[in-house]
Amino acid sequence: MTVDSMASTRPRGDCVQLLTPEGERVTHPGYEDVDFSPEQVRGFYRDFVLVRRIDTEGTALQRQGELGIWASLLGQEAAQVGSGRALEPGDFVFPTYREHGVAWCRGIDPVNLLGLFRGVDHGAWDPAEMNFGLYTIVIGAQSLHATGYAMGMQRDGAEDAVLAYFGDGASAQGDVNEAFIWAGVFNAPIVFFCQNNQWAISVPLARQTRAPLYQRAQGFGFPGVQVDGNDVFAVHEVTKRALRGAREGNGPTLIEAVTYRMGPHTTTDDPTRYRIASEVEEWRLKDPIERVRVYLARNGLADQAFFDSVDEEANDLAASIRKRCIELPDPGPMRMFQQVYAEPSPTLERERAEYEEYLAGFEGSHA
Amino acid sequence: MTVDSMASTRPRGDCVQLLTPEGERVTHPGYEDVDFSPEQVRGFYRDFVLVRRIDTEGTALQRQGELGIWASLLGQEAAQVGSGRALEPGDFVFPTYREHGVAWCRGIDPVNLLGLFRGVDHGAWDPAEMNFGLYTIVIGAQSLHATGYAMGMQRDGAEDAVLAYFGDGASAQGDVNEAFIWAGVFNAPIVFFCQNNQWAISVPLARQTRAPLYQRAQGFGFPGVQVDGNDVFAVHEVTKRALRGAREGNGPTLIEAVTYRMGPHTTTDDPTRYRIASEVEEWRLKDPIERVRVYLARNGLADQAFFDSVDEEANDLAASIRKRCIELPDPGPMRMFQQVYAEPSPTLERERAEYEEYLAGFEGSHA
Amino acid sequence: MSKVTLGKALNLGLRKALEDDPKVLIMGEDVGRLGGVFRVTDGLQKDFGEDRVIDTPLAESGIIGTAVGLAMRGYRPICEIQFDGFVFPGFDQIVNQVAKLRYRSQGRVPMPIVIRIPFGGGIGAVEHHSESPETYFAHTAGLKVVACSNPTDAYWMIQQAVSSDDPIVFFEPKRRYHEKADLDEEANPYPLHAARVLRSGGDVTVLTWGPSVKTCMDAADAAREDGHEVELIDLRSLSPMDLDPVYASVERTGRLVVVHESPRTASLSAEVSALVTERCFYHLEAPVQRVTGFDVPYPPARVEDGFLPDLDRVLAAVDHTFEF
Amino acid sequence: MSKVTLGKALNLGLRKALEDDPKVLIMGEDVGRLGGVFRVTDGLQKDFGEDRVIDTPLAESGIIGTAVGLAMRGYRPICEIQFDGFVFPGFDQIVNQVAKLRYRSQGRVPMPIVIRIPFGGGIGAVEHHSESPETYFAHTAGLKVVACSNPTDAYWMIQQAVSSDDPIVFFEPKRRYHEKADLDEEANPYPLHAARVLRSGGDVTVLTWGPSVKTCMDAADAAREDGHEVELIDLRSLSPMDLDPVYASVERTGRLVVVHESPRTASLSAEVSALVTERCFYHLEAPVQRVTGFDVPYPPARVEDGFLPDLDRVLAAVDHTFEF
Ligand SMILES: Cc1ncc(C[n+]2csc(CCOP(=O)(O)OP(=O)(O)O)c2C)c(N)n1
Ligand SMILES: Cc1ncc(C[n+]2csc(CCOP(=O)(O)OP(=O)(O)O)c2C)c(N)n1
Ligand SMILES: [Mg+2]
Ligand SMILES: [Mg+2]
Repeated sequence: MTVDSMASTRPRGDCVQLLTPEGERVTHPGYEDVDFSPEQVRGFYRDFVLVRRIDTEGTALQRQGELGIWASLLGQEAAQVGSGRALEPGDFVFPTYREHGVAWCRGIDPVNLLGLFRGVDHGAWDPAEMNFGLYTIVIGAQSLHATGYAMGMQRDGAEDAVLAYFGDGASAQGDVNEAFIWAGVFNAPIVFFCQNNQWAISVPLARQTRAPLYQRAQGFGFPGVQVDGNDVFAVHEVTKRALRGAREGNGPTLIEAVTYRMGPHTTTDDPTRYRIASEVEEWRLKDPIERVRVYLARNGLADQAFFDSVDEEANDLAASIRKRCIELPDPGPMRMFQQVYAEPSPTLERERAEYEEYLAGFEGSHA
Repeated sequence: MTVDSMASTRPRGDCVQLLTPEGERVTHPGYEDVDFSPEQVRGFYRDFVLVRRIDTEGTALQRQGELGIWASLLGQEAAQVGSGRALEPGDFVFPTYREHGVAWCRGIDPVNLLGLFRGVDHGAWDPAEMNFGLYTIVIGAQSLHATGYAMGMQRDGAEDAVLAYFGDGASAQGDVNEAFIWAGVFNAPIVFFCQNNQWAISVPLARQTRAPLYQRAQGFGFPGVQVDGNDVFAVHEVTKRALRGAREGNGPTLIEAVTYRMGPHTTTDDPTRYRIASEVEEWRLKDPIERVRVYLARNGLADQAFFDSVDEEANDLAASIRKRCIELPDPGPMRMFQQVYAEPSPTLERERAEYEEYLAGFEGSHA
Repeated sequence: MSKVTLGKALNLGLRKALEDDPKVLIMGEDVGRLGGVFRVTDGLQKDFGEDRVIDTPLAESGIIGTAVGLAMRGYRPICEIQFDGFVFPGFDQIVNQVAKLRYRSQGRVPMPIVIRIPFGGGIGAVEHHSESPETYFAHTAGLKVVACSNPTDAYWMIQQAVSSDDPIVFFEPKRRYHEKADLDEEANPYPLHAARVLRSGGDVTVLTWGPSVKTCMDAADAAREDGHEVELIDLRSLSPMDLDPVYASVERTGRLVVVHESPRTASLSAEVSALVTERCFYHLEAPVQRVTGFDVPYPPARVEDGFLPDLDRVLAAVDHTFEF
Repeated sequence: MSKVTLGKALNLGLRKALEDDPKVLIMGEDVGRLGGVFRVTDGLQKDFGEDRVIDTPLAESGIIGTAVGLAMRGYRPICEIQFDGFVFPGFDQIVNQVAKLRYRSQGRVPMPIVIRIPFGGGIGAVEHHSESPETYFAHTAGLKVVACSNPTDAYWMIQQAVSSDDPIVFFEPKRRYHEKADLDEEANPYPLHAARVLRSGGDVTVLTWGPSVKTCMDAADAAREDGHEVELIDLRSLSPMDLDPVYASVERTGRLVVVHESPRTASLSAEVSALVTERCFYHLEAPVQRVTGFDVPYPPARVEDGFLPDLDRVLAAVDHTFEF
């Protein structure tokens, strides 16, 4: 290069990993003291199995025509559960459309995730009640909402933080970068959690950024951390520290969780058109669940009965979701006119009334 | 901080300076070989005086009601002339609305800058002929045009580069950050030249970024250089190297030229409302012209006759600009309908015809 | 009662809103220390602090997007867009988020955001500083849109907008900021979403809003000299539109002229024309006339007098309604 | 002559455009390797290379903004917006730059950019994937706007749009991508900015575009059974609008129904109503009827059948024109 070169970038070794794909517990500089209780690890495992089951059920329901589309989180369970379980009750989450695992950690009834994909609603939970925003489809938009919400917490003097999710593709959107500016300038209590699953539909990471994503933060004046996104221990600890930092007034952190979208972008996507099978196979060896299972088994922290009981719980959950999904009431056409405004609009009232009258005409004719 | 801290940021000493405010020639690591011929330095001085005179005339014309508004470059002469004179003929410039000094270097007749501020046009030169884009008022928008243009050069196999100007305020816009993404990902031959004049109207730099601006580049995967923007030697050399790097296929560079807006944001602004006089005074001591004058005089590179002749040239230029500004023809109302489209639009044709007829009615009534 | 400018009336209204509800915030470029480029927020940061009157980074999507988050947290942000042409970098957040979040959440997430936009031409400005983008917002379901035209309305409407639980795009006629009128701070405010008959007349109805109200008032005076009594209506609320007074008027006059600065194609005057024709089909003596900006980008300042609807063009349209 | 889908016809048209002019580029999210989420650009990157069919980063302002720069450099970019609702992050670049650069430069800077947008509902999608934003663009001076409705038009119109020196927003009826028809690649193409009478009839005129053309064709069949002969016109060019065939038709039928999916307020049907009423004031037997989307955000998929103009609503409007 002909002008001052970039300051040295972090070595690859900076990616925080505490549990290898082989289920071996390792450490990382600065993370020597980290400890997880057997109960906690069994909890992660249970979350994993249930969340993966919810996801499989989503895909199955779509195949059977019960959902219009489904966005699978397959492969991203550790990134989502690890971060989701790091939340304190007062923290607030801003998800994309793929955060089923985080939703699970926040206590959202999985069937409430399905309405959007079934087309009966645009989001069925109360964000203020669950401290979990609605799924956001316009890529990156929620990053600014998250930052504004964090600025609100600041003004309230709350000791809470915001956790904002987005993808590797989203990192290219103006909104996400503006959110970095805002969060930095206002020292907002927010953690940006980027699930770098390597793909934005068919577009690989290299098309979204020239530098590793976690390094983006530094140029905006706050720390960026890269973490093995398939390692629930590392994700959990890194997120916990970042959230704590935010709560304590240290401002934002960007976490890049390096993971992989094992399935298609959504059920309408055909990933064989743009990526090779060997890449997927390589990542299958890094499966987030398998390594925790091995860790539990090898260290005698869980027995077969435990694994069986989790599987059984998953079966029950799947059956319940399926049943309740199919029973979701259809909203009916008049839903269209509801909650457009808080205070009535005469224009809309007239349209509603005319349409109601028009529909009534049919009833008459069928009578 | 509770999570991995930022990589160390550049020390202040990294800001490239080759000529002190006192007119003393200094060096900077990596810049030991840099040399400027006496002719070149006299050329910078001449540019400075003429450009400042154009600017003073702009302000005067506005005060006298000949311009609607004027955006002064006072204090930014070295940033603009230093970078503008680093351009090769095939390079292409994307300016904001304040790059009168760069326009001068590109050979734009100064009177052509006035049309926009007088309200007779939106820009009077041909970008393709002058290799200098039209002034852009929507903050940051031109950064993406510049990147696209550079991608075009790339596709043409041209050995040219783009020089894209923007301000410290603009660095907060999504568009500018998207331009960084694009330029990085496509390795576009572009130099981003940020004139950090410390203010975006009344908003100080600290409200636009938490980290020094030149550091932004690193997170996008290309080098950032900070330069004393009031030092024409440093600006010229840094820009020349960055442009050369771009032409040679090394991709983008961000240059942050640290300078100061000595005047109001525009003639309608009153900076006493938001900044203190002592700050302005401090920067007056760093005047870009004075240090070159001292350098020339002290080293016997110019005599009084030279300084006098430049002043005289400036007087003549000012008189010519003033005269031709006042004589700029008014476009007349039908201008409104011209060049909206390349191929005629019947809708617009009808509106035009009706309006023409309407105007003709008046002529009749006055006859 | 005191005489104040429209700009000062807005300033007083904003001050009142900040006083009345600690959740109200003001945010935008240069709104704090400087008090806004038009001084509409003058003195407010000094009195309410930097946490409530926030100078933001220079990014409109950021302004609107963070306001959405603040609203979710229970705040009531008032965003200032510096000039009409600069609302577009924030357009996605307005159209896809501000307008849709209540609907998306089935009413659970209210969006009490006000987006103030100084609009319209006639100030001799450079590009992007003179536009009338109201149509984009009125066409967007989920938003409400209003435009004030005088100090009293400015004072009350801004307060009503702030206390509404719906997102409101609030247009301010920038070339009228300095016009003075009596401000009655004790009066009973007129409803926010109601049109107002400013002048009664039986021959022809003129409907307009924002900066053109004064133009049309002058035109009404001139029309009287020509023997035509104009009924002048200030639309005030552009979405939803309150056309009942217009229907009632047209049923009497049989003639309607709609006047606005925004380009004509698919503008609000088209909607008014469609609705009035539908509703008053048998009463219309002439097709609805439209006096508007042309379908061109806003022209250079020395050409804008031709672009803007002026007294003569309004009068010509009024006259034309009698030629059918 | 071969039977091809509308999507395939676009693909063939784009291929032709790439072949005919080396300056033509395609850019957008997933347009390369994947061939677009609707496969409209299938195979083009393979055949024309990554420099001409460009998978971009995920940022619409970036797509449009860099296209502007490429156009300034002499290229002719075709930008794909993945779905209608995602055009808004690029709206500022479209409205303030693409639409205005020719005007700003007094004709020196041409903007031969095509912005392709799959639009409209009826595919059971989640939010933002079913909208009809054509009004925003038709209201914007400096842009031209077209919508195709069948394979032959798709094939020719995309090529005509690419060779136009004006910026064109090109709407594609996404729920019709899979509908097949004969494609005559040798035919003389119909002019890009002309409306087309698809079916003659003397009783009532129906004007529509894009995905509703088929709906209205079906309605015309049904109306015939009710004894009403419909003259059906495909508007095709939404800006500028070619209303001469509509005026001519309404002068014969005295009745007009305009059908589109976008919300109603200040939409193109309002403009049509205003213009037709002005021009055909003495010919109209009934006020212009509008069958449109409602003034609500696009509803959840299981509700969209109520939102979208369907055969019954068109028929009801047709019938209504006979009640005056
Ligand atoms: C503004 C916008 N543009 C385009 C899309 C279409 N789209 C949906 S998901 C997606 C890719 C997102 O990639 P990434 O951010 O990496 O998240 P991931 O899907 O991998 O979780 C795209 C382009 C969109 N939803 N919003
Ligand atoms: C999108 C947009 N928003 C707001 C403005 C109004 N405005 C004009 S100049 C300016 C400040 C620009 O600051 P900076 O980028 O530092 O450039 P400088 O004026 O200091 O040269 C603002 C806010 C604008 N022109 N465009
Ligand atoms: Mg991804
Ligand atoms: Mg500045």
